[in-house]
Amino acid sequence: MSEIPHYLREGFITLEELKKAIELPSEERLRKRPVAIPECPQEIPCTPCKEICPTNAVLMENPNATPIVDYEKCIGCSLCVQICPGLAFFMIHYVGDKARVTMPHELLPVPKVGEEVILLNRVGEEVGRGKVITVVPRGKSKGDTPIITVEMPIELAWDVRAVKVVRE
Amino acid sequence: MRNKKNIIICRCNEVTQEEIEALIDQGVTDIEMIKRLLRIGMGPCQGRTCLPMVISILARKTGRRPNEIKLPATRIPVRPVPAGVLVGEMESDGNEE
Amino acid sequence: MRSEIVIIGGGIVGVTLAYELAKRGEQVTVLEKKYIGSGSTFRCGTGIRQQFTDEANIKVMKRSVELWKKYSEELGFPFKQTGYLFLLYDDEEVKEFKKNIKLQNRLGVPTRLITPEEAKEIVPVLDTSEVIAASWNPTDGKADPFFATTAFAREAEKLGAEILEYTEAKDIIVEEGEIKGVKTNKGMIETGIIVNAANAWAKLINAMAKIPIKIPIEPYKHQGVITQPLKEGQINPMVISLKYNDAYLTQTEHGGIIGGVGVEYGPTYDLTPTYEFIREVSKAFIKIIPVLGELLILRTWAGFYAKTPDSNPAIGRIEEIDEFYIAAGFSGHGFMMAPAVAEMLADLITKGRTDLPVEWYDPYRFERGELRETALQMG
Amino acid sequence: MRLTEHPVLDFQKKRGRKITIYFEGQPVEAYEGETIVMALHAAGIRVLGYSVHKHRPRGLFCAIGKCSSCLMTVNGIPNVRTCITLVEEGMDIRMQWEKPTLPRDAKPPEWKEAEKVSGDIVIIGGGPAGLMAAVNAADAGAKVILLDENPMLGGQLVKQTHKFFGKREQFAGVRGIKIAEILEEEVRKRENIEIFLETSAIMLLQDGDEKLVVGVRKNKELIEFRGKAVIVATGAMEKMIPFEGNDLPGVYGAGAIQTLMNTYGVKPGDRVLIVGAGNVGLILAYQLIQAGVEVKAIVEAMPKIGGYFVHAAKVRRLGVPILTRHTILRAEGKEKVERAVVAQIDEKWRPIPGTEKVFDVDVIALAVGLRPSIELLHQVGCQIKYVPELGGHVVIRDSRMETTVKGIFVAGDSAGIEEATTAMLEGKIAGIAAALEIGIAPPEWLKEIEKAQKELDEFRAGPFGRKVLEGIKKVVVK
Repeated sequence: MSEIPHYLREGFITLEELKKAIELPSEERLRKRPVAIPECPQEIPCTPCKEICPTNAVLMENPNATPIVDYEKCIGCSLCVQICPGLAFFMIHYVGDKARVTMPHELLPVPKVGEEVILLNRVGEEVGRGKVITVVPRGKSKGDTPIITVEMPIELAWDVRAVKVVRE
Repeated sequence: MRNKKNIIICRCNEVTQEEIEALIDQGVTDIEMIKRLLRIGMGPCQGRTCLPMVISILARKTGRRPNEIKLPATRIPVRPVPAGVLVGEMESDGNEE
Repeated sequence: MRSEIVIIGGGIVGVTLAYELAKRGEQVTVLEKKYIGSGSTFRCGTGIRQQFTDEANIKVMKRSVELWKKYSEELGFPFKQTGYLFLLYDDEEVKEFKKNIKLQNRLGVPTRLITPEEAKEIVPVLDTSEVIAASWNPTDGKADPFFATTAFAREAEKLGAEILEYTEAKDIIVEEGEIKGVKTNKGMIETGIIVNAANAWAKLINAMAKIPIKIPIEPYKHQGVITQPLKEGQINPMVISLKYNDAYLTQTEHGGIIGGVGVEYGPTYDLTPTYEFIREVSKAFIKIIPVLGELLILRTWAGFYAKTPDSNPAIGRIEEIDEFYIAAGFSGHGFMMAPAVAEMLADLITKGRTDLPVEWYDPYRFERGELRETALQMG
Repeated sequence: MRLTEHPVLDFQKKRGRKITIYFEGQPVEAYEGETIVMALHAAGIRVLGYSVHKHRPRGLFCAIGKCSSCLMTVNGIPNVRTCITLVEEGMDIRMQWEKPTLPRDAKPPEWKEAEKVSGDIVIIGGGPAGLMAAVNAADAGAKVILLDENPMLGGQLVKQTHKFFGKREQFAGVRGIKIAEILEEEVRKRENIEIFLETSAIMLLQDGDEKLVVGVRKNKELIEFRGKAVIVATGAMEKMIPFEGNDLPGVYGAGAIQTLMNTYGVKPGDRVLIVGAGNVGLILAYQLIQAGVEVKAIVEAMPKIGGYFVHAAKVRRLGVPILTRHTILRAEGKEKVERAVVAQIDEKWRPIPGTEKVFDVDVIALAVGLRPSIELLHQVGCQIKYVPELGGHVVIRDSRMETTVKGIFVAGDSAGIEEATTAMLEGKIAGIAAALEIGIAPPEWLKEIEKAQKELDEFRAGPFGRKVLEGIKKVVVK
């Protein structure tokens, strides 16, 4: 029983578990440009992220291996976020005292650029508010999934993985 | 904790878990006999919903492995068909005058 | 192990015989290669009729109905005298049935010829537009093969009989004309008396005992069908139409319409249900009762008619082997006849005689070339 | 309630002409092309009738014509499966309270010979396995007959709004609904594939040297399909589990809920509890949220999530709790589900007293696993075996998907519960193998089989595939 990883008991991954699965990018790298973060610790037969990456930054030994991003090769294009069938890819970019987190958003309504949204962590708790700064609508997404980039306080960058759009 | 009278195993003939277990406790452990005594799997769903549950109850109560319990035969037609269709009746609304 | 009497075959004949013998104080064991009733009994059409065309069968069936009635009350299983209704379509048929009715009446069976209107009163959903008369005996009936067989088996066991399921007779040991025992897949059973009640498999048992006479019993595939359940009481009697492929149908206790037609294959041990049957039975059902066309057919299945050349069973003692009895080859009538056959045979085994006309079923008649008038083979 | 907007699907375009049907004499709005049950559900009608003995309320359960929960009297005809019967203007729909009676009169029957259709290969089932089998068998030179009991091709793909895993050449990153469209187009553009929709196979028989598949179209017409080989790709059926009130209207199979909301755009309810955290349960939770339905929780009896972690993460971050080592005790409610009571279980799967939790829900979704639909294979005499790793009883087969009855092949979930991706690969293998066996495909097609087998091996190389491989070892001969 003790062999069952926490993420399979609970359905979400903690930052500590994530750090065991992948090495996180350095702060320097996070400030340079957006960088792709796969939250995909389980071996499943799936390769679109590797196949779509224009710079071969996604490393995967075999189709069942978990993806590892070569942060130096990653150009922050977001194609992996768009294509990932598990909606498990995110991008993080530190800009000043803010972080910009790019994430898939397959719900209605899709927020508009400039709209304020409620930030949700990995268990759906509201942890703050952020501002949508870019939207790739479904029609333009390579994976049929709208993706949004949300600006938020930098300390929330490793917590927020979804948003709630509230409109009157 | 659970009221087995209220757990329906066979929807078609409304057979409860309690009835099945009582029968097994009486020593009826042949699925063919259970089927006939309780009419499990003999309704319009042809056993699709209930038989796996009956097999697992039987396995659990008798200590047999599920693969030791023979699946009752699948008969034609494998889904219910109106008799009129089987004779190639012309398309019609049936009994309306 | 040892048993005074071993019955091979745990169908209705085997278990009713075990019951009768146990009642007479005999120590008896039934061998059944699967579970009781699994051979042909649970696959039968449920009908019990006295409307036969010869004296012996009418007498035997009259006694059988008395016993069905008695035992259903004593042992508590459903048997209902809901009658048999033969639909007749032409003068020739009516003439033939009038003759039969006369014989049946003489022997105390109250069959009568009724009008199509009367038939429709009995079964309102009938299409009687082609029917000119019907032969109606309200004392014929039907029973649930499953509950009847298990009730007889349970009662036999209470009286000390052993019923061994999943126990298959593999060989019969005969030394100098005397039975010593039966080899089974579960070991040897010593016995001095064997009854072959294996019906469709009777020839295999006869071969094991090397009986020196020819008793031609061959398995023929017959199929049955059941529809979705309907409100009870809509088709009470067994309805028969010889014109439409020897069709028979009635409503079961559970509400489904059960029946069959005379589509026959064989000799064969194959039990695969056929497309031909399911279509033919549907056609016949709809001809007899057009609204059945709307009903869902839920299942078909196959069983055996263990047929003899004259469609009468072989019942009696085989003299050359001490002691070997046979009650097999029922040609589709095993279920309905079983209680009378059991009584007849139990008397024969224990007293050496019976009041019922067992000579009609003489197993030697084939060897002698003395076939009986063919029994009306019908559900 | 009907869905008007959806992040992935567009129902406004799909809906047919608005018509009126009558439930117990009251008018109900319906759209052509939808089934009776869907229209009733959209109007808030959950109770479809009452059971005959204990008079328990009965509602939808499987939504694919396999259980007996939705039988109603339609235009005077009793026991109609309303989940697969399309609405028609003015239809008179009645609940059943007891076993039906027969009407006194009926039109005398008119006899007609069954329509006869012949080909080289008859494929039963137009899901991912059947479609790939059809495309490959046709390309290998065979005249193919493809039948499916649904009004549309694609099988379960038509309800799958999520994107598929695997490699991109195997449609990874593409939504199931889109894959269905692509495969359908491939099938439709091949002239040597003849398609029969709304056609159920009711028996599979050997007929001389040929196979006979007896089909019924629209529950009305009898058709005899003959071919030299048959591929059975009939998919799977949902499992049911025993708990109190498990027959209460509102206890639905996961597939039924997907049919409601993703095929017909009908909201299954407002608040849902899901039983089972395998892929089906997890995906269903996400789809419900997409349809604007609140998912109260997912309960899972195992100590861990059985489906892909990424599917779990998707719903967790939207606030859905997943309770592992929990089971459903009972569904409560008078006529339909009003509450679900769950409890934690111990190592011996017994509920732990005092751990009960009550959820106010109007739908309980069962996603407790699938089992292969093997009825036709069992009926025709293929050897079967119980293999839990593959979901239950499956047929013995060889590495080219041929069963123990020569000329009868199997592919997809009916060969063992797996993924749409593996179903497609198995379909390809079966399609080519059948064409080779009947002497139509040139021998070089063998290479294509080998290629598909290699891809299957690759797909199954991970931890999820390993379990399946254990099962496959038990049923593959040669």
